[in-house]
Amino acid sequence: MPEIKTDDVYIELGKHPKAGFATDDMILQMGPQHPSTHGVLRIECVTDGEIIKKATCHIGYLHRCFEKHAENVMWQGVIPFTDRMDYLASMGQNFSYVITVEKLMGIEVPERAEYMRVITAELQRIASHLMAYGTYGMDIGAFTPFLWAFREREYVLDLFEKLCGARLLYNYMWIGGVSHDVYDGFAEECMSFLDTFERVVFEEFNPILTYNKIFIERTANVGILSPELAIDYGITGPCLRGSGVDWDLRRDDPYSIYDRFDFEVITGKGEMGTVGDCWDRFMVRVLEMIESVKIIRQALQQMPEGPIMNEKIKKVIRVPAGRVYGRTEAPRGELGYYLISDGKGRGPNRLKARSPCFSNLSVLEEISRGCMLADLIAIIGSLDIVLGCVDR
Amino acid sequence: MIQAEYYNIFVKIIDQLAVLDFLPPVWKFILASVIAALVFFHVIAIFALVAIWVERKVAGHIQDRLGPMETGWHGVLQTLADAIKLLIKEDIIAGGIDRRLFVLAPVIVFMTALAVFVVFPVGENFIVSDLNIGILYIVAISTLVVPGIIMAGWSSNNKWSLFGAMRSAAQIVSYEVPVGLAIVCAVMAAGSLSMQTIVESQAGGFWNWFIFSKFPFGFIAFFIYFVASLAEINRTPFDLPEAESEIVAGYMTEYSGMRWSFFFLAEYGNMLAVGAIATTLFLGGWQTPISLLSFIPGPVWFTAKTMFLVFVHIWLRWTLPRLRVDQLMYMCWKVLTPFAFVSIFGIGLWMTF
Amino acid sequence: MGYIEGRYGDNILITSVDKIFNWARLSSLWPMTFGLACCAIEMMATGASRFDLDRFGIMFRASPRQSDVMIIAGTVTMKMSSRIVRLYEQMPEPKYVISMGSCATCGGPYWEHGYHVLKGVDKIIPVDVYVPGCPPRPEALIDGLLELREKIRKDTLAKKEDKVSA
Amino acid sequence: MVQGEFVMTIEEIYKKLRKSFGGTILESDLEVLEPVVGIEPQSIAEVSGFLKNEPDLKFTSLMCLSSVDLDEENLQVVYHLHSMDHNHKIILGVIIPKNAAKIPTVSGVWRTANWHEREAFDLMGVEFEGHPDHRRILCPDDWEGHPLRKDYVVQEMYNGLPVPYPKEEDD
Amino acid sequence: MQSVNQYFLNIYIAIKSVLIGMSITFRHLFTKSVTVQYPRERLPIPGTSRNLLLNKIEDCIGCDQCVRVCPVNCITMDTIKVFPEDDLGLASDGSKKRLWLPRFDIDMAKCCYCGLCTYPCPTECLIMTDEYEYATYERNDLVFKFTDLDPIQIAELKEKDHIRSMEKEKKKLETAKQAAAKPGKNGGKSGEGT
Repeated sequence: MPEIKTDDVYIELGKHPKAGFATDDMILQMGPQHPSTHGVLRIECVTDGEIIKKATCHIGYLHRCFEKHAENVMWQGVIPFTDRMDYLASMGQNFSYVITVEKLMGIEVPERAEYMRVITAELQRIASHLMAYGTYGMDIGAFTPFLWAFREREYVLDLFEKLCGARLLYNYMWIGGVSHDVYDGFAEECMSFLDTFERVVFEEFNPILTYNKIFIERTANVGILSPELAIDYGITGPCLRGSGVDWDLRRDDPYSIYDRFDFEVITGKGEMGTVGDCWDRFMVRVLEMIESVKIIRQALQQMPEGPIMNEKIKKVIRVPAGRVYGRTEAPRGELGYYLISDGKGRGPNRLKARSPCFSNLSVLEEISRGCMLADLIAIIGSLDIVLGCVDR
Repeated sequence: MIQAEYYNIFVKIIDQLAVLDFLPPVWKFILASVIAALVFFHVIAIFALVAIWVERKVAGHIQDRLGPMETGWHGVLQTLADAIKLLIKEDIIAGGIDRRLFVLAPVIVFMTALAVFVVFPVGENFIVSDLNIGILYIVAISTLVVPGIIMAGWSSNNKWSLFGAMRSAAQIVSYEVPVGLAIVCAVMAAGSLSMQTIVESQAGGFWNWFIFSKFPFGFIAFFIYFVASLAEINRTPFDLPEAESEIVAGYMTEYSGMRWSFFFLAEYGNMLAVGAIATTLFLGGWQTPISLLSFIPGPVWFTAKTMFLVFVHIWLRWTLPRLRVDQLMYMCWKVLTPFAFVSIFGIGLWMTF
Repeated sequence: MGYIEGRYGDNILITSVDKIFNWARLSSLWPMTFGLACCAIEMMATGASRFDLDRFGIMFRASPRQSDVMIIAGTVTMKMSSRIVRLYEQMPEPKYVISMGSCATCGGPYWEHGYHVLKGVDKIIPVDVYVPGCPPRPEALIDGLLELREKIRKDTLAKKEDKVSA
Repeated sequence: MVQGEFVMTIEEIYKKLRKSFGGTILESDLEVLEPVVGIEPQSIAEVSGFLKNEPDLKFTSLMCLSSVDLDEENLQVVYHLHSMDHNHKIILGVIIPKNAAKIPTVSGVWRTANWHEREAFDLMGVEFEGHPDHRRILCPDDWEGHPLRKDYVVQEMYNGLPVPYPKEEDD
Repeated sequence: MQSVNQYFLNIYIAIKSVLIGMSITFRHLFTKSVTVQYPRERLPIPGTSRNLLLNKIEDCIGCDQCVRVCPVNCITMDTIKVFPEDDLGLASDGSKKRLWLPRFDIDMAKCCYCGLCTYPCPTECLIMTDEYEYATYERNDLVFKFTDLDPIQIAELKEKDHIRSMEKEKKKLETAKQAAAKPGKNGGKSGEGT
């Protein structure tokens, strides 16, 4: 189905609309409260009937002043606030903040804590991608996959709750280690979840949505993002890999102990349409969940015994003066913290959070020009933005 | 083809009632049709309540949850509570709304859902009024929905409703063509427009039903009719007019309280109507599939088949995603209509030899 | 509710009509999908299969016109407050508000340095039930909804001269 | 993604920049954990254009653009650049006075800078000349002051709503 | 345009994927539901779960650790030094209690349930219970007051504390005066004092 561009249609007819019947473009406010803007995002689209000419995003409806808080709170007090930045993947947020501070302090994290961090980060990636899978199904109109995805996600949340006490915002990774050790039944429960989960993805999730012809019709060749444009707009994570760029921080700029696990980086191959369309981004997320399952299995086997917290960490944390930029592969992309500490304060002097969704969303205006209203919803869903992460 | 005089059942009752002899015959007929209308209104209203409850329970179990449980045993009173609550809800008519059209729209939409039930042959002689142009009447009435929906969309003075109304107008009007052609197939096979004679011509075992007789074309006509009628009543995968994730609530965005529940009842009334038409045309109305089971009365068969089709509607809703507007049009004009012509041609050939 | 509201004292007719109307209102509370932040995810989890909200007859409606209760799930910021007031006004009359989570109740973790955060949604709209938690567990949200159902059960059409209006 | 024949260290890039831009690249110590290369405010656009298009540098992706409140009288805008082809990083720092915080935009070179610069303007008050759509991105358009500055005082009311937390008067 | 067999292939794939989808959902009609009917059945809450904060006030020695570590400052605590005559008994870890606690309230509406306050507590008296059903109609019911002194005792203590601080004030004045008087001899080194 070639994309319909309104102006070419009129030009083909030999006359521009303004000449004959004086039609005007309708400015449609997909307001902050809309069922499928994944939170509070206002999109002002100039539409000509169903076809969107220009869609500008208005964000800031969930700006919760994260950076101001980071300047007024103690070192370990910032972790609950990083949780709330991307509330669907709070383990990933803690992980990059904690890595940045440890890089500046130059301290070592015990082996067992490193393994615990990788396991929980990958479990969180599965939960976050399940959420992306479910809401994308709901945006396209299928309600059942959303509830099945949540059913699987509840099992992951149970694991987290038994581990660190909270369902959604964990405050689990601390500076120098992790807060809770593994409870005894964790490995067995985790393995049983991984086995059933892998079967469910291939037997239920893929046939009902991913390879459903209507879903393919709705998402293939829609919102095509070329690799150069993606890099230029600072897109990272599954959206970048969907456009065929083979870039994953866990392998190309390894942090923590990711270099000990072998896993494959999934990139979009244009299986159902062109490379870099909505379907590719969606498919990358689904297959990434399977890669995460592999990583967790390896990590569970290799996990050594030992302490979970670096001994040198006392109640009050001293961080030397300096500047450092640490980044990790959060489920939605590269999450980086630029930390400036002046050595004497009880908290960071300045903490700039480079959130993945902020850049991922900025490309929406570029790739949604000339698409239909239903495609705009599909493109927003495929970018998988979380407004807490966009507005910080 | 027997052309017996099928009276409306109520006309027979009123004829026997001697006490009403002082009324001139015209008034008797009017009284009979008023009673018939009331009876059918309640049949549909009660069916709609049951259908909403069935939909929520089936949706629940498909999604591994339980559906309404708290109000009454297994949530049986749930839709009753919804209806009462909607009755006592404040009825908002906002500033910019064009009052007359806004009020008229739900009436029209609900009226068309009701008016269609007049000609359904529920049983042997259990029919409200057997028009000899029954099926033509149905097709005519079911197109009346479009102005109603456009009125609703335009008068709500809301961009989302306008979107919903335009989409639904385009969808219903363009899917009239495959529906009409599929009906033509059945009518050709039956030889008459009156619904009773169509059902009569499918007598004998289930192999005489139009879905199975004249093998490939009958089934193709049924399939086309079923898919096109899904689009007629805006059900998934064609529920673009009130696509919850795209255009907030389509043409129903500005409606609240009892007015909105008219649209809601009309949707379920239409579901029943479309199920009933499909059973009458293709699944042999009140005919028994096997002569052994003929002791079960006609209406039971009719309602069983219709309920099965309604279940398939619900089942489809919770399985399939939604089509885009241009794919919707592609499917109507490039897939359903050509195949409808093929099946008409096929049945025509089949009838000549 | 128009004519008979607050016109007659407590009598047999009013109490029995109350019972039916309140039962109808509380057993079909339709919330408006109004997810702002992390609490919205827990609200969705409550609507999902494990803690099924459909059991209580709660169906999420997209448009404010068809919803009775507005669950403020997340942080209310200054930029968003005018929108919330407008949405609240668009809802038909017997409407209730549940302030879910610490952020909606009083600004939560952002009360001290959050310059852009509104310190509590009760500054712009009247709130019926406060559900504590950050984010509240799905069971806590259901407990809040049950609390709201109790409040509706005690609602009455009779004249309210002695009782302070809810 | 070719792993890059040779990964250029900071010193080599720094010497290369000094060679082609001379004075505008300021002195900066390179022994610190992550050295920041100082740049003259006016020439940031050409330097970044050079860094992006130079074949053996190819800094195609701007990782992060942050604005820092250094001390009482000047701000600093920090650019973290990264090359995906050669997998090496560089950090540019531009110091600008607080009262005349003007700096040319780089959104022509990397389009991700468009939103990052709007955010820097919104929170820190750094004006970017030549920016295509120079509006606030996070705070509402009629918000007073730039919140991330150290000397920022929260405004009392914002269209009828009290901004700071009401002080309880109880004992 | 599409070639003819692509046209028929599309139709075939469409019908096949719709039927596969329907078969899966039909199977789910008969799988057991995972719903936990909350008011009747309840999920077991793990021990480490973080919900309502509780402070066993008799153990609390008023060490102010939790107030300092809380990122949200939602714990407000007033302490009054113990007077020589009354004795407060021993805290659970054997150390003598030396502070009255007229006011120790945690504003659970501000709290972010991060649990940072339960770690530094020396006597383990501040713990997170698994109680989560405390939705209220009033915002102020969410401020939990843990002090075990009734208002009269608090007033008494305050007033005694006031007297004591007045005496200390007076003592300081005299010492300052003596200090001022003493250096009169060697050139007033400590200046006016007070």
